[in-house]
Amino acid sequence: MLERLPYLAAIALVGIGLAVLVDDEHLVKKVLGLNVFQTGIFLFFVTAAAREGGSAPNVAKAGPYANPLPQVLILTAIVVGVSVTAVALALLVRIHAEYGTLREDAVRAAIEEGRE
Amino acid sequence: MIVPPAVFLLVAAAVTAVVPRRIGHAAGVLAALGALVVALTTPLGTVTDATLFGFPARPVAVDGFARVVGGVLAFIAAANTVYAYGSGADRQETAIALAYAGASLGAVFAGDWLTLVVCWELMAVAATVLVWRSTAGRAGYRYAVYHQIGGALLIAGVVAHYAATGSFVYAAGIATGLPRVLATAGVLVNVGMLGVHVWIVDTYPRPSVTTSVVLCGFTTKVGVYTLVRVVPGRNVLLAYAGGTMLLFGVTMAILQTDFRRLLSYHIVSQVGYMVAGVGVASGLGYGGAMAHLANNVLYKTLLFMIAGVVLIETGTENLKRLGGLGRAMPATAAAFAVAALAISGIPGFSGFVSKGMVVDSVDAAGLDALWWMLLVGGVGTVISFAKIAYYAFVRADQYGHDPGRATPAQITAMGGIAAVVVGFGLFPDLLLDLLPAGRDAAKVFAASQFEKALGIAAVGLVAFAVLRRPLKRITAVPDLDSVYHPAGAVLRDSVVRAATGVADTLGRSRRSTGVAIYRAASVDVGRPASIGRSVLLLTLVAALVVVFLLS
Amino acid sequence: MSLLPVAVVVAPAAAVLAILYFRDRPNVREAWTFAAALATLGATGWLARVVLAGARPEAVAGTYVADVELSLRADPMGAMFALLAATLWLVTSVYSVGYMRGHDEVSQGRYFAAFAASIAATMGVALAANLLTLFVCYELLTVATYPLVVHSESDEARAAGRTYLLYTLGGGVALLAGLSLVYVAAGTLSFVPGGVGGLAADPLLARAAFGLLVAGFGVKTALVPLHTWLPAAMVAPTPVSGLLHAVAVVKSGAFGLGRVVTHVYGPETVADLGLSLPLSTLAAVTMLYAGVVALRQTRIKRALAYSTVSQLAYIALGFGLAERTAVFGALLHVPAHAFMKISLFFVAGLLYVESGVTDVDDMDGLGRRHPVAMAAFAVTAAGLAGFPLVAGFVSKWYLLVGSLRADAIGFAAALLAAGVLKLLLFWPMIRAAFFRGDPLASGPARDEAGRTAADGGAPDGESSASTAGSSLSDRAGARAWEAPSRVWRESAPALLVPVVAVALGAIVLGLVPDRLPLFDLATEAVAEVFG
Amino acid sequence: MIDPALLVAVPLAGSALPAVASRLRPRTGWPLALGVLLVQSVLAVWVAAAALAGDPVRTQVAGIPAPFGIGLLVDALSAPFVVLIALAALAVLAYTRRGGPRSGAFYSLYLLLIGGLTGVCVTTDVFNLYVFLEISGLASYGMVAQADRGAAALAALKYLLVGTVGASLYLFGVGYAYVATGTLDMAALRAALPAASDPLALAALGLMVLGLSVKVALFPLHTWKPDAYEAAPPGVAALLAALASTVAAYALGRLLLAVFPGVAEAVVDAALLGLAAASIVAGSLLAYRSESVARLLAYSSLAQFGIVVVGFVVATPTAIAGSVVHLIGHAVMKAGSFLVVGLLARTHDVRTVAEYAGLARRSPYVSAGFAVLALGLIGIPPTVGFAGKFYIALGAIEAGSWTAAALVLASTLFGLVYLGRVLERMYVGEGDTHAGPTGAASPGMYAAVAVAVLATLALGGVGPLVEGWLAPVLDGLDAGLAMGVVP
Repeated sequence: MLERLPYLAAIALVGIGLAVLVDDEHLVKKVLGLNVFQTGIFLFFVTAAAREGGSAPNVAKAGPYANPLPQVLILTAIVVGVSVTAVALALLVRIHAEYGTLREDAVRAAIEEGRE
Repeated sequence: MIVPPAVFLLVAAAVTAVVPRRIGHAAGVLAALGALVVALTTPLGTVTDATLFGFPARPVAVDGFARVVGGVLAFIAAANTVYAYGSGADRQETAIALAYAGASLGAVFAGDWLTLVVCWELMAVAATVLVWRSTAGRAGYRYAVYHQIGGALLIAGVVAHYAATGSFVYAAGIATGLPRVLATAGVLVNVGMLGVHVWIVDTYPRPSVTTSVVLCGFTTKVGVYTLVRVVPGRNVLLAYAGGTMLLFGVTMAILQTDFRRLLSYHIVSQVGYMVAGVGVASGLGYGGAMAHLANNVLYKTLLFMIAGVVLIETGTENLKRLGGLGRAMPATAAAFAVAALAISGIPGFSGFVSKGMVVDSVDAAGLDALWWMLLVGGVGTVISFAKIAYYAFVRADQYGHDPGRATPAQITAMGGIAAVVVGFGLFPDLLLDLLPAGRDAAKVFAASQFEKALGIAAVGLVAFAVLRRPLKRITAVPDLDSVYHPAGAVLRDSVVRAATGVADTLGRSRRSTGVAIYRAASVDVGRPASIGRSVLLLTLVAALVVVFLLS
Repeated sequence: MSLLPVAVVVAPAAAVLAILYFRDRPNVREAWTFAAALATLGATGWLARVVLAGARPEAVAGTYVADVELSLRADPMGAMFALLAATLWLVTSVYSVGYMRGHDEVSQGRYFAAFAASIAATMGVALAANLLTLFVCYELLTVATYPLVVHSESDEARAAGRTYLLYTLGGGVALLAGLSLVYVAAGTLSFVPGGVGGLAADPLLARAAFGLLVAGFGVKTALVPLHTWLPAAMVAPTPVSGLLHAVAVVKSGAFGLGRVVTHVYGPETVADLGLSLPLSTLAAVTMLYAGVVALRQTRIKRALAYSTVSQLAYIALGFGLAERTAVFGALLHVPAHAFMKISLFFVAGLLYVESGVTDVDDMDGLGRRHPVAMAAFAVTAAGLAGFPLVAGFVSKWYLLVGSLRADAIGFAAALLAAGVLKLLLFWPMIRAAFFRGDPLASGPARDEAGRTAADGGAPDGESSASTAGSSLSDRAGARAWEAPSRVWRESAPALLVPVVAVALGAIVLGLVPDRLPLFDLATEAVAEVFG
Repeated sequence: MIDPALLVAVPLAGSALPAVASRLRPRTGWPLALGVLLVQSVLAVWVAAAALAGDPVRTQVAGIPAPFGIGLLVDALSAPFVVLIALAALAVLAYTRRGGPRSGAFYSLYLLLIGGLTGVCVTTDVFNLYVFLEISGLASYGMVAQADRGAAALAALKYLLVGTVGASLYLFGVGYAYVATGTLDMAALRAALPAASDPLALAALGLMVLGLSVKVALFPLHTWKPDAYEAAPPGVAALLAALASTVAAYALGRLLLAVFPGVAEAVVDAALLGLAAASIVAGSLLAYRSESVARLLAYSSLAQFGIVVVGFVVATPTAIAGSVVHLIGHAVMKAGSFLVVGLLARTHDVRTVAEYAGLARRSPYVSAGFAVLALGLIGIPPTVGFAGKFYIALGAIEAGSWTAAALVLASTLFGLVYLGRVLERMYVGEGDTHAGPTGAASPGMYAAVAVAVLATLALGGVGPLVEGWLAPVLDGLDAGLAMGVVP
């Protein structure tokens, strides 16, 4: 059971992230939700790489090693995630400058108003 | 290779339509006489083979029957043109009449079914146009419908014949079975068989007088002639149908008070004689039928001409409102006398000979009941013409008519026909020698014929004397058309309504389906889905996929 | 590889560009139309000669999709259709000029361009060497004719245009599905006289494909219940209705149907698969249904449209019977109906332009105002009803013979009944035009003396007087008939000359059809298919 | 022989140039981007020609062999897309000289996008695919936001959030695949997967397909698309319409064909067919109800990609060829349509269907171009739109998938309904609510439209060619070999 815990945590993080994405009107929180969601996935990968009694994959040390490949991949994914977050935040800044609010419903209302 | 007689008339028709009236009519007469000459001089057995619409055909084939019928029709076309000239017909009408006659001659001299059908339909068209030109109301329309239906049946029969035999050229009639049934039915429409005879009495009394004159001679007679081609051989049913036509036509004729309508019923009755002869199908029967056909064309046309003159000069053709014409219009009265005696079968006039031949052929065939029917029919004929004679010519005028005389051209036309009627009556060999059959068996001037004829005449006259008063009280007599025409209208309207109703319903259902789809499409369009909703949808689908795949 | 078929298609196509370029200079523009029409006719005539001499010129543009080539090939059937379309295009061009100018129509440049494009597409349909090429041209024809349908840009026209596109492109979808099935089943889409063979291997598939193809071509052939676009499309200018809806568009559908029966499935396969009866029945139902519905139309053009629906079913019936003579009749009915119907439409348009008449009820007395045009109308209407010596009789005759040879007496009866329905439709119009509202028509009073019942009743003495009067008025009126005719004053020559030309064409087709190349081509086509 | 890595490296490396250079000297972004893209185009054509002429062109980055190293491959399936990306980028670039945003950053994003998309096309590694997907995604989020209007920022954010969730789901799937097989190389995965038909493989398949479906924008995962396309600058909308979903659909097809065939085929096929059907129907209906033409075109993409997916689901050689043809054709036509929309918005200030009324009179040539593109989208022969649909329908019939065939064929009518609406407005009837021209357009803008229109017509007969190219690859597929494995 214990070794499954990280998987459950991953699922939980994914769920929490999605819930925030779906339910919260605040755009910043949506971005945060996205981050939580992604973190859940990263956790999943890293967990998959873990190995009972394994150590860091340092060739100088003796095995067994944790699988290094997922870790490398997640490193890349984290970079991607950070970039995405950066772009998202940039967009948020622009939205705030334009509409003075970061609530999606308010922004939409403003856009609708502008159209009419 | 001969010039088909029809061509004379068709060319004349085209000419008459455009040249001045007098020249046109003259051309018409000349053309008709030319056709007559060709018809009479062309050797029997002459045929012309050609290709029609890609089919081998025989547009012209001269045999005995064709010669007689064609000759008499050509002659009558000439007389009609003269009469039309004298009765104020315009050149257009005469042109169409010539075309009509031309088509009839084409049908008579046709040597194959395809040519026949072509001419048959042309006759229908020409006659329809003639009727329309001077008939208001829907009678002309009905005329067209009757003939289109008849034509369609004939076409069906002919085509079926071709499908069965692979040839259109005349051989031994239409192939038996369905083709013959169809073709016979089609021809009988034109013949005016009892039951479909209504178009005759519906149409012929209505148009202008010249049109009636033209119409009365051709369509039914070509029908009878064609019947011989379609159903060769003895056909008792047909013979009795002829007898029935005779009795029915005569009875209805007696009850009429309208001059031309009375004559129209007599077309039915006279055609009955011919059909009886065709049904008997002996040499005598055919000979009698054809001879009667020729004679009937002559005197029936003459009668319509007389009715026309009377109508033009007095302004009415209601027998109850006529009188004294015998003195006022002597030439016309004389012509009437000839025609009436001829149709009544009085010796010395043409009807006597041919009617006798038909009656004898029936006797020889042993059809006793039919024989009696023919005799009774003869009596009826006498009664109805006695009626006309009495009311229009004999009794004194009570209505102050001041009729003028017939025009010279009218008199010429009537006189010419009357002369032929008398000629054929006195010298029947003139006619009978032309016929291929029946001459030998005909006992033309046998004593028995005289007895019968005179007996019939006597009975008829007595009967008229007795019946005159009762007949006065009878006014309009309904015929089958009082059922057909309303029924036809109801049928047409209901079919049209039903069909368009189906279309309307389909259209409505299509529209409502369209509206429903449109409404369905308008869900979820008003404003773009929010981010939350988008992700929710995505999550739901993901959940579905996971559940679906892992279960 | 021959350039001749290409030339036939390219000539009108090239005209499209020229016409568009000169769209604002009417005379130059129309000169291009005529030049292209003449060139097309010349090329087509030459093509017909070559084909009759036994050659089958072919042009391949390369593989298009799958293993199917985009290619043209002139065979007798195609050459016949092409020749017909080219002939009538020339006539219609003259008429169009008269109509469009006489009526001051808008967007004439677009009109003539779309017209030429439609002809180009029709030529493609005619000369297509395989089902796919035919389909491509068939779709292009739809697109090319759309501007013509919506020409007036009124709401009604737009609605009609939508209906038109939905129906015809919907038909195109069915067609595409059908040809895909054929391709899968037979491995080829080429036209082979007598059928490609191998289709009967999977009867279910073959039947489904046939159904789809019939539905696809049936839309343009206006088989019930796919016909409603045709009456709706009558909002188009009359020359359009004439050429496109009596000739190019609808005949493309009928032609396609013929190709399917004779060159894809082959008559034998059609019969073996039991497809003949359903198609023929559908055609017969269409024939009668449209004939009946036509009776209730109040617009002349709509009535003509329904009559077209009915007439096209003749052709469909002929192909459906898949019998030698019937197919020949169907082929012959293509030009026959084209000449007759275009003549009727031309007259309808002439009446509209010159007298403003669009309704059947307003035709009273038109025969006096437009004697020549109405005579043409009467003659060709009689032809449609199946009267001899006009084109319709001959083809109908062959159809009748064919249906009886196929032992299908019921269909023969349907053909004849349809003829009677045509009569019910046209006779009142002709009668009204010539014999009503006309002071010289004799005896109008006879039945109008309060005796409407007299329509069915017996005449009595009351009304006799007027008959005599009629005769007298004949005499008086004779003078008017003698008056100089106003033949050449009844309408603009650009309208009347085409009317006379096509009506004469219909008569020639009815008198001596076997002297015409169309007849020879049809004979050849049938010989090719049936061996 | 050229290294396919260059195809990715050139635009990615080049993407730094405009941003930097335009700091130093304004207005240098466009020429630089043009230069990079010209090089890219030459490379793409060269590589593609080599791939199509003979064997696939492949490389291992840094020489590490599969299954550990990163493999790049240009074969007959990817070659057309590599070329398409390069050429479409060039054409749209011509358009953006005047029409699009002109900042240096924009051109950097532009090149980044091209690099990312090319990467998606050439990689043989499912994780790399994720990375390239996200690179192109990031670039496109940024580009959508380049429009002046504030709405663009929200649309971009929505695009970003939904797109990232989709990509993350894909990544999740990649994780499962790795757990199941221990490899990320496509060929190796293919070899390992049939043995591992356990829940892990199924989850991997489901999540990867789902993630890509978001990028393809199948209904109901499409919601980012209309907003983004409507809000984006016209050039961007055209580029995205041409490439973004197209490349995602290519990736989806590649996965289905090269990695997952045989894994829960019936279920996946049914599910994808359902999604495709929903896309075709719903996309058409939504398009029909759209007032904005750009939005209408975006919804139309739902329907069109539905058709493409049908082709990949049917997966006979004919159908696959059809999907490829349709992807290319759709890219050309849809990009062209968006270019026209942008052009007309600029020259006549019209954006909605109602405002398009009577445009054919005021702007006949552009309208005619749009008409051709629209007819292509509907699927009228002889345009390329017809060819793709025909192949897919033919393939579906060959495979006996009657539903699929009916769907594809019926989509023509749906297309008629929503595009016919626009065409009718443009061509029939007046409605001159807007006065004369309001802005000028550059020759480059017209040229780009003209290229799209001509390509729509010229590509009509490309079918047999594509079929021929794909035949060797698909033969290998039939023989049970992983795609991209040179036997």
